[in-house]
Amino acid sequence: MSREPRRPSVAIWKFASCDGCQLTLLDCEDELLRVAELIDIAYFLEGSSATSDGPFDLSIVEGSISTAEDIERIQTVREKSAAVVTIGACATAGGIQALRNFGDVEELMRIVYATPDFLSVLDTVTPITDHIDVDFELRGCPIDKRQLLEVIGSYLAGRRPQIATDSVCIECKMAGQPCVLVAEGTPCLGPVTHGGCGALCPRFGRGCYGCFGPMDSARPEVLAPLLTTMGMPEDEQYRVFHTFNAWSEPFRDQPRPVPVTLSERSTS
Amino acid sequence: MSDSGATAALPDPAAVSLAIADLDRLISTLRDDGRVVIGPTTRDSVMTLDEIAGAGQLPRGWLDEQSPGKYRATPSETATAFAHGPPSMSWKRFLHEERTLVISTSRTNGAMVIDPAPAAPEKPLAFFGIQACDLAAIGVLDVALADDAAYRRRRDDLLVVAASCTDSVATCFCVSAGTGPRPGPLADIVLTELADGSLIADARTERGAAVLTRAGLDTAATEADCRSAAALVDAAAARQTRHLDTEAIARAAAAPDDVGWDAVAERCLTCGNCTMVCPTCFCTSISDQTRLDDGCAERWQIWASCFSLDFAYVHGGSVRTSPTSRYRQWYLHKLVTWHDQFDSSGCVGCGRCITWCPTGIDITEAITS
Amino acid sequence: MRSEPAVTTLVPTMATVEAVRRELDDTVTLSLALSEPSLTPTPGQFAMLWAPGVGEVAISYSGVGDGSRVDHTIRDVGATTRALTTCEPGAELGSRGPFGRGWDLSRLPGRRLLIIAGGLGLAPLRPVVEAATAGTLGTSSAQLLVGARSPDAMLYRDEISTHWASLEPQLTVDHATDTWKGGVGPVTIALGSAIGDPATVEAIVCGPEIMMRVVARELMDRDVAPDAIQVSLERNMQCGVARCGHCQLGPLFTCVDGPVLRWDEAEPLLAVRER
Amino acid sequence: MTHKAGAGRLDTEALSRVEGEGGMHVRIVDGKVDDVKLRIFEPPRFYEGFLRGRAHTEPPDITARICGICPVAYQMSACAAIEDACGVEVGESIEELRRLLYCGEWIESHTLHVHLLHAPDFFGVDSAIELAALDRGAVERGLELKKIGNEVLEVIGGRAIHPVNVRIGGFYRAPARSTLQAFRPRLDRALELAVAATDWVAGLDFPDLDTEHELVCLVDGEHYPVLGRRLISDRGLDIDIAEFGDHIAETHVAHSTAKHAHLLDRGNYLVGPLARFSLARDRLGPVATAAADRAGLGAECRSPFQSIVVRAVEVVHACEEALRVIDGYQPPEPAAQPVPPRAGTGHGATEAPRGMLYHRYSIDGDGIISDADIIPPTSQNQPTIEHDLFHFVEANLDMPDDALRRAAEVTIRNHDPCISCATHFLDLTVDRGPEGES
Ligand SMILES: Cc1cc2nc3c(=O)[nH]c(=O)nc-3n(C[C@H](O)[C@H](O)[C@H](O)COP(=O)(O)OP(=O)(O)OC[C@H]3O[C@@H](n4cnc5c(N)ncnc54)[C@H](O)[C@@H]3O)c2cc1C
Ligand code: SF4
Ligand code: SF4
Ligand code: SF4
Repeated sequence: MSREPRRPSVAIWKFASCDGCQLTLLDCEDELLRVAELIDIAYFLEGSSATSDGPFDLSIVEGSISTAEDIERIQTVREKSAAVVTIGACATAGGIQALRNFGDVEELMRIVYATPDFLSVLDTVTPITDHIDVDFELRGCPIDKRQLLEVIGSYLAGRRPQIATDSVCIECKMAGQPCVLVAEGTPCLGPVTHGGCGALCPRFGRGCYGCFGPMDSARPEVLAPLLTTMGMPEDEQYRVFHTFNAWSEPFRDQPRPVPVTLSERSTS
Repeated sequence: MSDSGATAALPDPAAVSLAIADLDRLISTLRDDGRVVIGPTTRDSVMTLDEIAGAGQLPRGWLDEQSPGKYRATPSETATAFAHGPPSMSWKRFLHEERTLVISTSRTNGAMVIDPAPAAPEKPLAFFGIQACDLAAIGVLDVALADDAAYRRRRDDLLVVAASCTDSVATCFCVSAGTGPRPGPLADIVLTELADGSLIADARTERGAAVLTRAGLDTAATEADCRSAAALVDAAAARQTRHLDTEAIARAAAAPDDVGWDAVAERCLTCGNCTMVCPTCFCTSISDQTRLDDGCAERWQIWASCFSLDFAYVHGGSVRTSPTSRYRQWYLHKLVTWHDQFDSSGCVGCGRCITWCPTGIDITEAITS
Repeated sequence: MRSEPAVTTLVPTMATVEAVRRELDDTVTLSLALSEPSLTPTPGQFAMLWAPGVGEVAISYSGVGDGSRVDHTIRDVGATTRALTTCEPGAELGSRGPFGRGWDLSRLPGRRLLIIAGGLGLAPLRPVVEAATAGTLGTSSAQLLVGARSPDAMLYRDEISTHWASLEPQLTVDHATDTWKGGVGPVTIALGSAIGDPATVEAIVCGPEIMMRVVARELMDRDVAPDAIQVSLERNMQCGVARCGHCQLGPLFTCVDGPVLRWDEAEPLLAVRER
Repeated sequence: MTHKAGAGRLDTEALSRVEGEGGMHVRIVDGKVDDVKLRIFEPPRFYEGFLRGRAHTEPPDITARICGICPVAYQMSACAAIEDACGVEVGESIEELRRLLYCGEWIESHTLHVHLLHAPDFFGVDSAIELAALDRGAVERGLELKKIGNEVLEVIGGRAIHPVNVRIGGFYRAPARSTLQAFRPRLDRALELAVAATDWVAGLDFPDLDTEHELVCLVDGEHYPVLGRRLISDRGLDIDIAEFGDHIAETHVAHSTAKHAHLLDRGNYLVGPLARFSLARDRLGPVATAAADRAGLGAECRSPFQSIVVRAVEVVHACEEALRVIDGYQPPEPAAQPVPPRAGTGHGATEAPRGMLYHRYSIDGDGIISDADIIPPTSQNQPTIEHDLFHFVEANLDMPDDALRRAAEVTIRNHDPCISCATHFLDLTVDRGPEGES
């Protein structure tokens, strides 16, 4: 039951992402120096020039897999690490860049780059669990700071993180926040979205837009008709389910109305 | 709950009459007694509950409409503060908080010591304007949480100023649940509001009478006022259109598997809103948290919902995986097995689960269709 | 109304691990000394054992002692049981209890007792087995039937072959090894010869839920009355005092109305489709 | 060994203490620097591609995800560009609230760079955590200051990273006056900390290095630049942001095909703190001005090393500015102007902590985006950073390998490049030639 005398070594890795989730660690202003005493931050490029080759007790992985080189690197991370925790929508669901999976990569490349031939990217962007075994996935775009601390704290204590997998609605109610969907007719993804943010959007008078991805046993197919009756057109619904967690099930299976893309719009 | 029926007797002849302005005196008397006064108030265009410092914070001049999956409150010309449906949240959160510390640990000379959660000398509470259904819910929680130290502590100190309902919204069914619209026996004082906003106050306990006296409220109510108050409450009762379907409940109790749950479950998001707004749902999870600074542990009791997949988790998975089985647990617990466990129904007819269910699933007709 | 729990607190008593005995690869028995004596547990009751900072889980008493010394046999299946099973002597734990309804031993005098265990289900039966061996239950006769996945997974094998030999143990495994001398197959294969006169039988059964269903069905097929079969159910338990709500099974809070139920009580509840 | 003779490479596999992942690649041939490249491993994420077909209401949320360090900048530039396309002008009170939100980001992002990323260089340590062992007070002060910056973002935006309260036209909910008033003491505290931090960094040792880049920033009325529609430079550039494309092009430079921004006919330029400070020093608040004077900053500052001081001064200014906004704050009513879609193209730019960030969107009559272009500050500065690096390495070829590599990294960090922002950088610096040993 007593804490290991040796400080566990922790590495923080980045794949395709915006850096926001690993920044969350630096945003733990009150706890950062204490955390650094409890764990040995052995590899964290964003925070330190000192790097270790491992092995590591815990690897925290941000970002999704989008290049062939990423696939090799994530395997190495797994081999070097006793435990792997992924953080954020990119790592757990592919992130917004996984929108590429629904379209044509070549076309995207042409839109953005004059000489796309030089790019080497995979056709699909995938979450880390598609490639290696992951010990725990922390959701959010971005992750929540308190939850990150809970992941680290629970790791140190040797327990599973106490992180609820049910809806944002539960957090909304716990916060005493009146429901914007029922009381204002504002479309809200809360009933299908994984809690963790503390019902942030409803607290700001806005419907949840799903940045923590689907909750356990989410039923977007039940919510969709409701959104329709609230005046949210189907193409808009498609878009709202297809943002930062677009590639997670069951969001990715939300039916795709036509027209949704530009070319479809011009032909219909 | 004998005097809670729709056609109960007139208020006590000793009832006193209150002008709108007297409410402030009543509230400040309670506050002067060192109580935190909780009452209905508007926030984000919704009537909710919060600490109030004066009658100005009551939702006077607001009207609400509630229907399955829909709530709208709008400012209006009315002079009344209590002619509304149940507030968005229930009062349970003030007695049975969302998060309660159970114990924490510390170290003394290297040995681990358990420190039970401090029985903090909290200020006693006064519930101001609690309606009959919600008051009945406290009676229900009194049984279910009889052994819960934190609940008991707050409950024992509670003073209740209830409000008779002079209006019903479309989701109300307290008459059929046998809990309203007249507040039942747990009230210390019962207020009944007239159309012009003046009120009749009826002390039900000595404690309640003493509060009225201290507030200097002693103008006897006229019989005419008492009659119109009673008529308003009766009219509110008469307006209710929803009723518990006793036949369906009996069928479900007898043969839970033969009931058509799937039609309801098809519309259930398993979001848990119904359990969160329910004034009697008491379930919690208990979990450990470790403090980073000193490594000591805390155990927290946190609201839980039987709609969450991991609610019934045992090693290897949940015993209730389908939405059907989770909806059935909620329905049967509220309306059937609660009787076995606690000798009463778990449903008090407030209708919140109907209003606040995003898809408007209606417990009064969930399994009739 | 639900049963009233005798212990209602969420505050554990500290306990010290006095001895750790490895039973199987993933299973150990902890002997605990409680800093304040609890009520003496009835066999079949359980405690909430707390690994501070990790979690609290329901664990049956595998030795009931006198309320200040108790045994628990624990299998490592997750974070909390990991923390418990890796305790060393001297470690501090929290314990609350005893909770729940234990085995109904008042029914046993004059009857033929069948103790039927599957896997780890033998742990909560151990105090009954010991009493049966000591002859303090007043039964006319008693026999022990134990099933396990494999010989390696058979709990308390030494005790079975020594101290408990008087109960004529019938052992079966799903997967035998070359040296295995017992039966191969489900524990029910030994039932036929064990029952004798079904009218005199009282069966107490503990194991995975599916195993208990099969055993109960088999016993009833052989004319044992459903109310003469006792089983012990597992549900998610967090408070132990019928307050957190997780362990509900129909009208029951299994933590106080169970975990031990008679089959006539349990069967209709288990028959409701849960999934 | 040194690089005076022979051929060699000086590579840093992965730059540390920058946001995002990048490397540095220097090729030395015959004792001369032949090629310098800032490599970006950040895999392309194709934002501009998948913005096509999205609704005009979405870019604030979507483009925020380009960068977790300066999401507000993306949200603000996106709003400005879409409102421009739709012909909507938000009122002064919404602009003020935007400035306030932005102050939070400047405080948070600059303080992160000053204390956690840049300062360790001046003490010869690897990280702020090591720095804390030498000067815990300074690190704690930085963390406290950064925290207050994040709190501004939380109060107004809901959370520090990817705030939820921003929408085109304004905000979902405007904070109450009382909420902001109640927050005022935190900013008083921040101001105190920021002044102390400036005095602290002013005392560091700076190598001599003045650069001659053209400095570019926005003009924001009488304010120190944050929002605004005019773009100026110290060499006479003075254009409306809608003319951005006529003056600044993303071209392919000779040594690589990476997208770099250049002023047409003039080449490299620099955006960011040095540019803002040099072009708008007279608009700093009084406390920031005094702090800059005390720190010995002249009328302009062209030393990339001293950018740490300029950032600290900008943090002081951001605290003052936040207090100014709070004191004059009236909640905008409504919290957001309606922005009905209208076919057209809009341009918007705002001053991210790292410099001017430009967005352009074309939308159709239903508000569907048909084209998007985003040019982050780091794209604009990349040629300039490489230029600095080139000269720095050339001047210091006799340094030992490790020291040179370290110093070169510092040269890059001076500019606080945000590689996550590099929405469309290409890593094309693969050295296909024969490799000399270094
Ligand atoms: C009445 C009763 C008696 C038991 N007796 C024993 C025993 O003698 N020996 C033994 O090894 N195990 C026993 N168990 C099972 C033991 O409680 C679980 O193995 C344990 O809860 C798993 O927790 P964990 O944290 O290690 O694993 P995880 O699988 O990580 O569990 C996470 C959480 O889920 C819940 N949970 C998981 N499985 C169960 C379960 N079966 N019952 C209740 N809650 C669960 C708990 O809240 C636990 O904290 C008993 C269970 C019950 C209900
Ligand atoms: S506002 Fe959204 S998240 Fe909150 S309860 Fe309503 S539907 Fe659920
Ligand atoms: S309905 Fe569900 S949440 Fe409510 S008390 Fe019953 S089991 Fe608990
Ligand atoms: S009944 Fe309604 S409120 Fe309850 S879980 Fe189902 S959808 Fe949610």
